[in-house]
Amino acid sequence: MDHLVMTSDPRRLLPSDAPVRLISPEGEPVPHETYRLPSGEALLAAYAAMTTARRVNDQASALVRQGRLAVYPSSHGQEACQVAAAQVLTDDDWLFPTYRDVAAMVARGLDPVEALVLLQGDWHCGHNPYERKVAPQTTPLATQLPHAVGVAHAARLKGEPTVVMALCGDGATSEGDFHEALNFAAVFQTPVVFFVQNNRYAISVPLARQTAAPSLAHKGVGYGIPGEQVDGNDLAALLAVLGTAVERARGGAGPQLVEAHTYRVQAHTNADDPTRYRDEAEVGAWVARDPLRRLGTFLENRALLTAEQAAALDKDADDVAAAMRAGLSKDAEPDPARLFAHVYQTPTPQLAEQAALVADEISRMVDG
Amino acid sequence: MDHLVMTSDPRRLLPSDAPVRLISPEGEPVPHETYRLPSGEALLAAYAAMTTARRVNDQASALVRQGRLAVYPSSHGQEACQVAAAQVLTDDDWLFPTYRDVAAMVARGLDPVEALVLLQGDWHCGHNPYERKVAPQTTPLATQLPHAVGVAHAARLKGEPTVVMALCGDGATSEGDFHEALNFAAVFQTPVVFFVQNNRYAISVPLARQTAAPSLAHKGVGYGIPGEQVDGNDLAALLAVLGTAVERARGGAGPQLVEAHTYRVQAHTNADDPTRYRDEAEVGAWVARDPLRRLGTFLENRALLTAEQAAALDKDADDVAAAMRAGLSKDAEPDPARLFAHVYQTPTPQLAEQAALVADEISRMVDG
Amino acid sequence: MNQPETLTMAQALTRALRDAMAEDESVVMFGEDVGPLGGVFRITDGLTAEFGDARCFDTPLAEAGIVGVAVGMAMNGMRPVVEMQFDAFAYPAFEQVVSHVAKMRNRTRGQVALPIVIRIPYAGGIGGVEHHSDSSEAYFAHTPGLHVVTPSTVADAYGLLRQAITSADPVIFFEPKKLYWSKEQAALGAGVPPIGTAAIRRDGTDATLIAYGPTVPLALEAADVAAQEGRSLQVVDLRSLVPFDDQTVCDAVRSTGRAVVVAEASGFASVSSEIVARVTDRCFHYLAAPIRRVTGFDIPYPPPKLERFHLPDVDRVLDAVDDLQWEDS
Amino acid sequence: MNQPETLTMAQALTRALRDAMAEDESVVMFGEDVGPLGGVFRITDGLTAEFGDARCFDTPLAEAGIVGVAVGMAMNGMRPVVEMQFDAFAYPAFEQVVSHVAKMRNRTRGQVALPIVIRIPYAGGIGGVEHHSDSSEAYFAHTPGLHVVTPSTVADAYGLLRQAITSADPVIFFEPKKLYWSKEQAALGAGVPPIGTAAIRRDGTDATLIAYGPTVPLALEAADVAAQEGRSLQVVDLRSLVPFDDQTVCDAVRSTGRAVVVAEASGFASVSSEIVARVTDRCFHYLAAPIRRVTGFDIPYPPPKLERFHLPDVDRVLDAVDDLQWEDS
Ligand SMILES: Cc1ncc(C[n+]2csc(CCOP(=O)(O)OP(=O)(O)O)c2C)c(N)n1
Ligand SMILES: Cc1ncc(C[n+]2csc(CCOP(=O)(O)OP(=O)(O)O)c2C)c(N)n1
Ligand SMILES: [Mg+2]
Ligand SMILES: [Mg+2]
Repeated sequence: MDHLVMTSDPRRLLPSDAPVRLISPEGEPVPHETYRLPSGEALLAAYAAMTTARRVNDQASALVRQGRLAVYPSSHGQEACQVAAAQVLTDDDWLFPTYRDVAAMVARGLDPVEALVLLQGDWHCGHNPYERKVAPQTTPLATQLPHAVGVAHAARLKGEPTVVMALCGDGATSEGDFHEALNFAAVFQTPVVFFVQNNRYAISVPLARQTAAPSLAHKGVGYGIPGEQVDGNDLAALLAVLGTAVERARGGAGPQLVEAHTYRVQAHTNADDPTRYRDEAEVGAWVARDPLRRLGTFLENRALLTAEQAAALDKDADDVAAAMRAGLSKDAEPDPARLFAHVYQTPTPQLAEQAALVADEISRMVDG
Repeated sequence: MDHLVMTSDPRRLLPSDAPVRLISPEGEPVPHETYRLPSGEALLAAYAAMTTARRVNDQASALVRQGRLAVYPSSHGQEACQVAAAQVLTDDDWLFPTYRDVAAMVARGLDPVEALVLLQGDWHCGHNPYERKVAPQTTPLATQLPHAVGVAHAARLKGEPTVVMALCGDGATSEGDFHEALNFAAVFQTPVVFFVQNNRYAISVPLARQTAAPSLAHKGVGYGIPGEQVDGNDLAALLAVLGTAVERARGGAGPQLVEAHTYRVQAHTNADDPTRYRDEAEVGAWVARDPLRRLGTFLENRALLTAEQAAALDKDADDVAAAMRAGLSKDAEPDPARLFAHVYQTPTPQLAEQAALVADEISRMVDG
Repeated sequence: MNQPETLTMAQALTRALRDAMAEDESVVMFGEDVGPLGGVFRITDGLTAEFGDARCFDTPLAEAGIVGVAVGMAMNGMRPVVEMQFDAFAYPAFEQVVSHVAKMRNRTRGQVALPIVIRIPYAGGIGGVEHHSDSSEAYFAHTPGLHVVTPSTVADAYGLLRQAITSADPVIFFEPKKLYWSKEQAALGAGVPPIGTAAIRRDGTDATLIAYGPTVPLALEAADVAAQEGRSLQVVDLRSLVPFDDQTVCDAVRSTGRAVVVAEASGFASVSSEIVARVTDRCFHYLAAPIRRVTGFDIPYPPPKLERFHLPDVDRVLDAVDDLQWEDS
Repeated sequence: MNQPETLTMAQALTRALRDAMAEDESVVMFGEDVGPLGGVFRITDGLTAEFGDARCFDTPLAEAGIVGVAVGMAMNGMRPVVEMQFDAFAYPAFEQVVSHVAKMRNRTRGQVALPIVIRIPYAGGIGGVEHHSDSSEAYFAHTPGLHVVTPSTVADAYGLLRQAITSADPVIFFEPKKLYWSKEQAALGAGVPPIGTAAIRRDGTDATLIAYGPTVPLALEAADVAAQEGRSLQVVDLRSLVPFDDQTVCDAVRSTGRAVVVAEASGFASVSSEIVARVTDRCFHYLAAPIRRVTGFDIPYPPPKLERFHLPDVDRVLDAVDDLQWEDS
């Protein structure tokens, strides 16, 4: 047509017809025409991180049951996604997690105790985001996605090689901010990988109420962004797909959208009651696709993971869990002066007055 | 893949590779494998409406130059879209226009003087939306799209055959509300046709800064909505594509996204200065693709439009323009009591007080 | 009218929705997780089962879309009630609320009314993490075209929600989260005054406490303590922020000559500022002292372990009362 | 510091952006139509030409995205200045502003600062159609974590914008549209007091007019007229709504004992309510009469042909002054 410029080839942008898979649920390798199985070494390292991730999840849930943590949205069953999101990044890169991505933060090197400060109720964010380039966990859904684009866009303007890994859930893709972020990134060819963990539920709302699209990865073409879908319980496939996306973005080819098909096998949080909206059979089918067991079987079958190695990994995970228990049992109350200290660089006169009022109340309590 | 349900076939949802065209810019018929040329009668009626639409646009712009209208965002050059959007609807259907769609409102039967009340500054909306099922024109971009979905969804719940035609521009597709509206409509299979007039500019911002997608119609697949693109200066193609989409929606097959490739040949509004951001050559190329001349040539070549008929249509358009001039020269000031009358069904005590203050001021002015 | 019974505010709200939906089939309820789950606070519990998925349904996760779709449904004859899951998650819908919900009737000179109820669980005191405890009423109360109400009792929860649903105008219905589980005996539907009317919850002669929503029980508690100390405090429950009941509030303040406004929201440019400003204007010569405010501080809502330092409490209210320039002090 | 020259407020704003961008290459400007067009009010005129499309650029049409991207850029070392095309078109960005721009520093205990300026052309008086004349400052002033400023003079337009850009905290910078073309002689950069400071624009002894942004020239005009009628009115220009300059404002009101707040925004739960509330609290025993307000009504902003009935004008201000219970009246 004379006056229409096709700015990008639509076919190139569509995802694979089926999610990329490199290891079957039974732990056997699956050949793929585009993506290669990562090295045994890489898979072993990933398995180690996944062992820890699982333990972090389950220890945190236990702490909730013991009343030492207020709430914990677990990524139990999604640990392959959590680990892959962190492991494909370099130290220069940034990770933008949601409330469900504590395990990914830990996989990137954060102390689990710092990563749990939000959910423990001490403060809104427990880590210094600049230390490991991990943004504060975001609760308002999809709002972190334009932030991720901004960090990446600034890096590009400064000539830095940063790639940003931006996480969100299937539910969050329905928010306007998802749309605006992907569109910005596409127009400016910003180095961001948008990684959707489609765990098939947004609290109680099933995927079919969230979208009628063939897959969430099909949203990419509408922005001129390549979309890809991957088996979210296959850590090998995740490393391959996300790794390719990150390197592609680092090379200047712009953003990518990756959807991982996985499942939230536990409740949304401890406050949730999943029996109201789904049945056990559905859950059971997904428990059988557990990512940890899948990779473990693969590695064992190929003698890449020995019994001693497995025991050592369990021991490491035990140590992490023990440190979490110890760290979270400290009962020191945060100082109320904190409330006023960081609203602005310098408190306004109004805040200074209010801080004084609280300080006075406290001193009277102490005195009285 | 065992656990992935493809909810719809992605290929079926992608638009044609090139915009649908049934009449060439030279006025010759173009064969198409899916869409058929409308009847000569239908095309003549459309041509008549387009003649009026053009005159409405140009008369309104003239009134701006004469200072009788504050501002007018003209759809000059986009009249084929304007007319098609209105003519494919039945009386049961609804039209959701933007600020640029006065001509479409007139094509649906509204008095141009009522349609211009917003731009004249008398009130925010000059017509009763229920009379012809034309929503108030919307200024905040894309915000009308979820309203359109709501009207259609309510109609479906009530078992009414309504289809809603929701208009927006290329720029508006970047807003979060566009995304949320399309997604809702897709999930609930709501009978809405989202009709994007891609006139290649959002004020000064060119399409390439708005999207990197192959076409805006490619956004459909990401919602599970079929997308189609059409030559926006070919009224025959527009009638065929939009008509099909409306009947499909009426039949219960859900929403559709239609993108018309057209061009804003004039300034955004009289306040704009397009020389700052585009050159005359680009504009000239599009003026040469004028939709009115194209259909006129086609009809004349086939003896479907005689010289007398053409003269009669011009005369009708003259009458409409004369009525506009007359209607807009009335200088009656709106009554200030209006300010308080419709904020709520019953004014709050606070508003009653404020209304009394203004009434008192006015009576003092009159007295004094 | 129903028999007196003992129930929680949450149950009363559920009943209001149920009764409204049973009475008028144009009433529809939708939002995030309001279907089979019954909402994260279970306010819509059982509605989908009783009325079907067309009358009470889950939507995609998109608040602007939810409110925008409600606008369209209201334009086409329905009475949508939508739930925003938490206060801060109503912000994505802000443009739809301010530019459309609040303006449609006025824009169309009364031809298009929008009988929409937007339910917002709000305020703190439940140990919620960031974004789950905002008191956002000022944003809406400042916006002309909206009614803004908030119950503090079980009876009002039922009565005000029923009124909101039948109202011809959009109502922002703020539900104080921490009172969801408060229990009370009430005959639902009986004797609830209309939207726009404040209520005197306790008589008193020395000073007036003006409160709404979550701070009403606090004000009553403070008045109890004050009574033990020999001071008689009157408590006014606003119930409706817009329209505002100038008459009741000003009569109350004139009767005591002293007042304290108690609200959880940050004080700056808030509903509490408005109360002080308008009551002072109308009662200036009756006032023995300036009207004081006990409000949340001008800080982002704190994390669970610090929220008690932020929230108004009995001591702070009584300190403010003590500051009202008593002759004997 | 520059030589005195005569220029418009719009030109002063352009110069502030230009000078800031020349001085610090981390300053970037973006938004809708701010590139080659120079913005619909031409405030960014020439910036893309001078600094290139990487430093001043057009974005897709998405305000939440614009502010959200600014958050990320600020997290990564830049100083973004973004333009919202008109007041009402900032509402789509409301969640980003309230839940992130305002909270990031506090959330991270000072580790992540967001030196962002959000420029919002606001208020009426230019015959704009619906959604083009909102006074939305209350929404932002009520939100802890933001600075909110608005100039009324050409010198302040330059000085406050320069300060906003170097501020370590986010600033909502409200530009009074109808003053864009106001002209003044000014030495840009000279003697502009810091954000947080109010200015006495006119001395007077009988009563104090408290104004900001578009109502400052109106207050001065009213003071002129009053002077002819023998009444001496002082005029305070707030300049900064947050932080609020209690000191200057209260000193002023104590010196006269009477005050009127003049603002365009609807009065209910607004910045003007706050001014009345806080100044009354601090100056109660100095006041001969309650502080009055002259504000926009509690209605959606009217269409062009009716806006003059809505906007505060000299007569209304003087009527309010007359109401301040003068002994001789
Ligand atoms: C803007 C916004 N709306 C609503 C919520 C409340 N909410 C918290 S989590 C959640 C579901 C999110 O689902 P999804 O994006 O799929 O992520 P998942 O929890 O499954 O990891 C909802 C509705 C929120 N946090 N933010
Ligand atoms: C939410 C919002 N942001 C900004 C604007 C200001 N504005 C008015 S028209 C326009 C351009 C719209 O472009 P497009 O959608 O392509 O429609 P067109 O004017 O080309 O018909 C802009 C930015 C607005 N009206 N609403
Ligand atoms: Mg999910
Ligand atoms: Mg356009």
